[in-house]
Amino acid sequence: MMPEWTLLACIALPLLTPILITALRRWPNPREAITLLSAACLLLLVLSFHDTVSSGGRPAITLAEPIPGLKIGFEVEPLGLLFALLASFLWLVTSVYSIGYLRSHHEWRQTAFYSYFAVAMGGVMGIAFAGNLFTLFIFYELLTLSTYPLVTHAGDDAARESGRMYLGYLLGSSVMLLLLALVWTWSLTGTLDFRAGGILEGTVTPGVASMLLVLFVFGIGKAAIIPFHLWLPAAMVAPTPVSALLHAVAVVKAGVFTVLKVAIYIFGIDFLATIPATSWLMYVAATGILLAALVALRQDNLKLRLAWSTISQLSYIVLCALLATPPGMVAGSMHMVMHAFAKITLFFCAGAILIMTHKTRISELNGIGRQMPWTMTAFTVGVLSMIGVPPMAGFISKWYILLGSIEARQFIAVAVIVTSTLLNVAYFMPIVYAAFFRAPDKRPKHATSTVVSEAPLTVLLAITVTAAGTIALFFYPYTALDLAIQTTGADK
Amino acid sequence: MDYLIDIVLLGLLMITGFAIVRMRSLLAVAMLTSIYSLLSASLFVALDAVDVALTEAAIGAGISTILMLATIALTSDEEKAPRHTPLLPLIVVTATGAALIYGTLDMPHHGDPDAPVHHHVAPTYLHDTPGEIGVPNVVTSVLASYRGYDTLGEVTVILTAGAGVLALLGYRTRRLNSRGPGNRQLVVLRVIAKLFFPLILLFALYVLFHGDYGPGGGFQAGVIFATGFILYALAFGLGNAQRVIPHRLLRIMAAVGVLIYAGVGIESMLLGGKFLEYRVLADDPVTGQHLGIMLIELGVGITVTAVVLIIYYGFVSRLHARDI
Amino acid sequence: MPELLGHYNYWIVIVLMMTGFYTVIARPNLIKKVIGLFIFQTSVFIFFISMAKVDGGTAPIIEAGISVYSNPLPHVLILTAIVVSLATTALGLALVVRIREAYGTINEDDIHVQDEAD
Amino acid sequence: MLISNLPALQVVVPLVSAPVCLLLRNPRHAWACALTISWLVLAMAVMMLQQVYAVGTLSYAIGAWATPWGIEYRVDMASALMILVIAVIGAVVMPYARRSIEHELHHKHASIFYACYLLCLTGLLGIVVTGDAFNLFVFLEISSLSSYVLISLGGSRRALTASFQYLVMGTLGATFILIGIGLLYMMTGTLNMMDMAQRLTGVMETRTIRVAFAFVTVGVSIKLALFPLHIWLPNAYSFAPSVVSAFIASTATKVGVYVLLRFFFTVFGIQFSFVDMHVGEIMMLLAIAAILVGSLVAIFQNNAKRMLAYSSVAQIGYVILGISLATTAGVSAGMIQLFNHALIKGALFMALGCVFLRLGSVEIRNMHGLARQMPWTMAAFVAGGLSLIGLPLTAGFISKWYLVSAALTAGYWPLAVLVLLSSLLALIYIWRMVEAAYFQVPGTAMHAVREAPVSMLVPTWLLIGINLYVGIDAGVITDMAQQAATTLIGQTGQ
Repeated sequence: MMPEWTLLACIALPLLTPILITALRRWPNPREAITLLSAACLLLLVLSFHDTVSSGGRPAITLAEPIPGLKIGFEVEPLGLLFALLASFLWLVTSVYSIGYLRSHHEWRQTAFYSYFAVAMGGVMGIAFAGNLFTLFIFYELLTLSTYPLVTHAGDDAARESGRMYLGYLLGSSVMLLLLALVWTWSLTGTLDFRAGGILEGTVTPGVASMLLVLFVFGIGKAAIIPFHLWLPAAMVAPTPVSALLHAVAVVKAGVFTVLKVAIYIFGIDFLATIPATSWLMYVAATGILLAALVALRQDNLKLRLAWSTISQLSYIVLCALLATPPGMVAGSMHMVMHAFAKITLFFCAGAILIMTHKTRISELNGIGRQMPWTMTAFTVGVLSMIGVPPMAGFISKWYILLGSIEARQFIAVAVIVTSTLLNVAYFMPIVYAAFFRAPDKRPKHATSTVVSEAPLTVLLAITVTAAGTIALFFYPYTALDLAIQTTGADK
Repeated sequence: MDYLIDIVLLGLLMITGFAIVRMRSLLAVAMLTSIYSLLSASLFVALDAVDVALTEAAIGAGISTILMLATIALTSDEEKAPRHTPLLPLIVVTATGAALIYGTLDMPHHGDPDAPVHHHVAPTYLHDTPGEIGVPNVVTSVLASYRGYDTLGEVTVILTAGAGVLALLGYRTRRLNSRGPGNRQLVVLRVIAKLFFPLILLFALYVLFHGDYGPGGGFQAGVIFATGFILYALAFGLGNAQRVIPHRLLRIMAAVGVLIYAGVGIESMLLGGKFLEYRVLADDPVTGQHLGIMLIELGVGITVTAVVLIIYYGFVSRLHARDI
Repeated sequence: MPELLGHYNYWIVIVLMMTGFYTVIARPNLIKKVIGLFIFQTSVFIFFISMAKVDGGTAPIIEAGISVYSNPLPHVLILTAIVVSLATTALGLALVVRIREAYGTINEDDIHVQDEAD
Repeated sequence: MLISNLPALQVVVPLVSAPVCLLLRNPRHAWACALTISWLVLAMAVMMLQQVYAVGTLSYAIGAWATPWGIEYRVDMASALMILVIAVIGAVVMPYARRSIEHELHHKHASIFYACYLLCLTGLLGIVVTGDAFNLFVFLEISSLSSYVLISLGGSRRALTASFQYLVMGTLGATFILIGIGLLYMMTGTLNMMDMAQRLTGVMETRTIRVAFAFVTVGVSIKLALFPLHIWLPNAYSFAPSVVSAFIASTATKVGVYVLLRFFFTVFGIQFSFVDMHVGEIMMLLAIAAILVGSLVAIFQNNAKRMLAYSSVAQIGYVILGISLATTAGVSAGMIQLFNHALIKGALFMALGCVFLRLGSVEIRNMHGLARQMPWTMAAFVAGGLSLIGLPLTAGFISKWYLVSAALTAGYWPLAVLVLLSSLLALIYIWRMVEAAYFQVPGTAMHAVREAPVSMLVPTWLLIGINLYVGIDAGVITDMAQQAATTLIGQTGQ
């Protein structure tokens, strides 16, 4: 098959899957089979690019050009491939998890759930393979819109309220700031193509470039930079698989991915380093890391604590991008992958706890490790990775981040990362401690009725895969690392 | 002398205008409006606009007044005082008026023969009409030929109004009293109406076909024609008038008049000319112009008659339907 | 006429126009509004006809021995405009009749109150 | 014969068919007549556009009288584009009209309705094609009077008051325009617009011309519902029959904008309008107010048609905003927005017409769960709504894009922010509908509601289709708009 067709198939496959899912809405098993099949196919399709890209190939295709200089087109490049690999692999795992989760939780509107989920993945693929900023923007908005029904899945007033906030923040920031930045860039340069070395250098003054950078960084609301972060806790009303894949991986990573893409291909690393706003924004990101971690410390709801932790971790990646050095970009790309595996594991575990015990609060989790040992072991793996303890994936990326910061002589960044690691320990370790070392609460009401057991098989399977992945990436990070290095053109 | 008439008429117009604003009895206001219209028609005569004067008298003072009276009869005569102090309107009006007066400061003087208006387009009409169109009345030649397309638009406007009144008021035939008002006091009116009816129609035809030579034309004729029927309806009742000229016929007439007009235009296109290029209608260009003007004046007359009657029937049939 | 009074005609016409305009926007009675429009429009007609006048001219009907005619073009325009004004008046009054039937009043303020209550 | 007389036929054909329609008493026949004519008009509009592309500006002397003595029809790119807008909307609305009119109007009014629709079409086309200032007034009155009638045919009694209010304001506007034309004629002695533009150069400095300019501007602003002269619009759009809302909302105010462009650029010229009279600054302020007020008020409406009406006030603001920049980019952005907004609003009002047909109401609170009963209609509404917000791949995005870029290029970055901010306000009011229709639990009465008939859905989706197509391939529209803007601004040099 021609690589161009493969490329189109990568976008079209998840977008067309809902048709089959809807057609099979009366037969749950074939319906779920379609989702799994589609996810597996997508993973294979994305994988098929790996050799081409690592040998320097850049399959590309242009579909239309609504306005001169604004193309709808796709191109596979290393960073995008890395993101696509990550998302498609985790989609497959999450699909497995969703089956167990939704069935044992007796969720309604499961067909709609799978359909929108697939569309959202289409959006992610579009973002990953977008050949220019305009195409990226289209799929960015598609991702927002397709995840809205997933956030409001519960259908009650609280869900609708959160949905409004979700949509308001994401569409608001993207239309007000990101779109403005797009138009501005286009009117300055006449193009929005992603080009190695950027397109802005030489056409704008540092002042305008600073304005643009501010618009981009804050406009990409999905990266959840403070103060555009409140949508993420609000989105936690969604069912757990949504929180796990979309709000720990796909959506938020789409945000930081966009930041990285803009930094590398629109501004260009060298030009970015000369812009006055870069360092200023880096301090904003650094502040965000610490503030979000402090807020996470105070959350009792497990999913909310994870969400705030995500906000904090996303700022790591933005900070890396703003270091404006090749090692910084590599560190950011690596953290995008490593954090994804750890965080999705954590969410999977939170979901498993929810369906088995109907508990959402951390203060209720005493002794849960004895009832669900497998789940909580995986949880511990995730936590250790978040903190950056070897032999977990998180160690690798944190290592690169620190290395990058030191190389860029940004010692404030170093200090922030060290502090935040301590905060990580502070907000994650108590959960693990309580789960394994505290005695379960004596609750006469429930004691007789509920006998808590381990989660369903599919759920456990998914958890195991991601936890194993977290460890495996410590020992074999090279695929990701190669792609990340190839993106920036830096030496090892 | 001219100026004296001018000033007197304008003064009267001002007095009438202020009275219209102040008066609360709508009936009186309607009559004053009619007077206002008549006064302006007189002023038009003084200003050499005889065609316009005839039209203003027929339409403004005549038909419009009848419509206002009918409306007052259908609604109410009294005007309530406004609830708000009309401060904002006063400001708006003063500002607008001041702007206009500011604008007059650079205008050519009234009656100035050197004003640009009299020097670019208009002299050509006066100069060329005898040769190109062959009618002495330049207003007719401009109306029907040089700017004949405006007149087609104007007939269309009238048709629109007719359609609008048809849609809004319709025509209530069911409860219509065919005997007409039985009041004996109407005997005098009826005798006079019988006497005048044919004369009015005759006069209308005169105005229609004499429009080339003197003041008049399709509009004036149509209105006068319709006035004849209105007089008849007043004297003998709407039912009888409707027997002479039924409502369904009016709808057809209104449409046919426009079609005649536009048809002349299309015919001239078919004959290889431009739209409304009358000179291709006959071998001789001037004859063609004559033919064209006559046909379109006929079209105008038919539509105007029909629409004025449609409007009148619409209002008055409602009045009858309510009385019974 | 003396220089100063060269525009008196227009000034009076402007006052007349504003009389009509004021009636339209200040009076809540719908019939009065239509009458206001009528006065406004008629005054504009006077304005047009005034500009057509040529001192010492006659009506623009060609006759032997006369060389100065008033300008026929504004006359033609106003003939059209008069008909437009009739159309507007007729339509406006028809609407007033229907509004009265639907609301029982032709006072704008009362109608507004009824609409608010809906 | 056809090609050489095309400019005249474009207007005469619907004009002649209107009385014919009035004579056809059977609603079906009248509809068939109006439908045929609408399609014919579209065909002619396309031919005319080709002509303009091929030979440039067309000039047609009616009655073969040379300008400036006779009336000239003059079609340049701006008029051709405008004609296309009107013709497309007419051609799409008519097939839709049959079921909607059967439902909303008494059958005895049907033929009058179609006749008035054709008259309105005639009037709008006439305004655009003509090159004569007074002829413009006449056709303006044809379109206005017929729209008063069309609006008054809406079922409720408020349709009557809406129509009356429009009549009063519209007539005031028309009379203002008439005064303006009178003053212009007084100083130039001509009524032909091109001729007028040339002869104005000598008298540009007079106070009379300044006043003429002001009166024409105010008069036209009433017609195009520029804030704060828009107060007739919300009622007129909300209470008119659905077909009329769709048709008038997407054509009438646009033609008003066109008239404004003609006077600003062709007659008075850019130097006088924008430099001497500072109309750009005034228009910009009013446009900003229109955008903010229109969008904000729309958010608080409970009636969906009224909501769209206020949104129209805001959208007209965008068009004026583009024009007020007085740059080629700005004017062409205005023209693009004009075209796209016609497509969007037409489609949205048509979708609401479908809702009204089945639901008997367009109150948002009655629409809970409607999407399940009328999936196609609501999908059309959502697609149109996204376009109104200006999300990518829709026509609305294209116009926003050009508008923002024009504002940035002209150095007005707060305007760019404003345009985007108001997109968010659009998001809020559109989302209220979406939330009600998709994410609320339907009431019991909802189960009886069926999907709208195909004859109404197909035209609605056709407009949506064009909308999406423009979003993907805007080249044709933007080319035309840019040419039109260049023509308009270029004329100023004369």
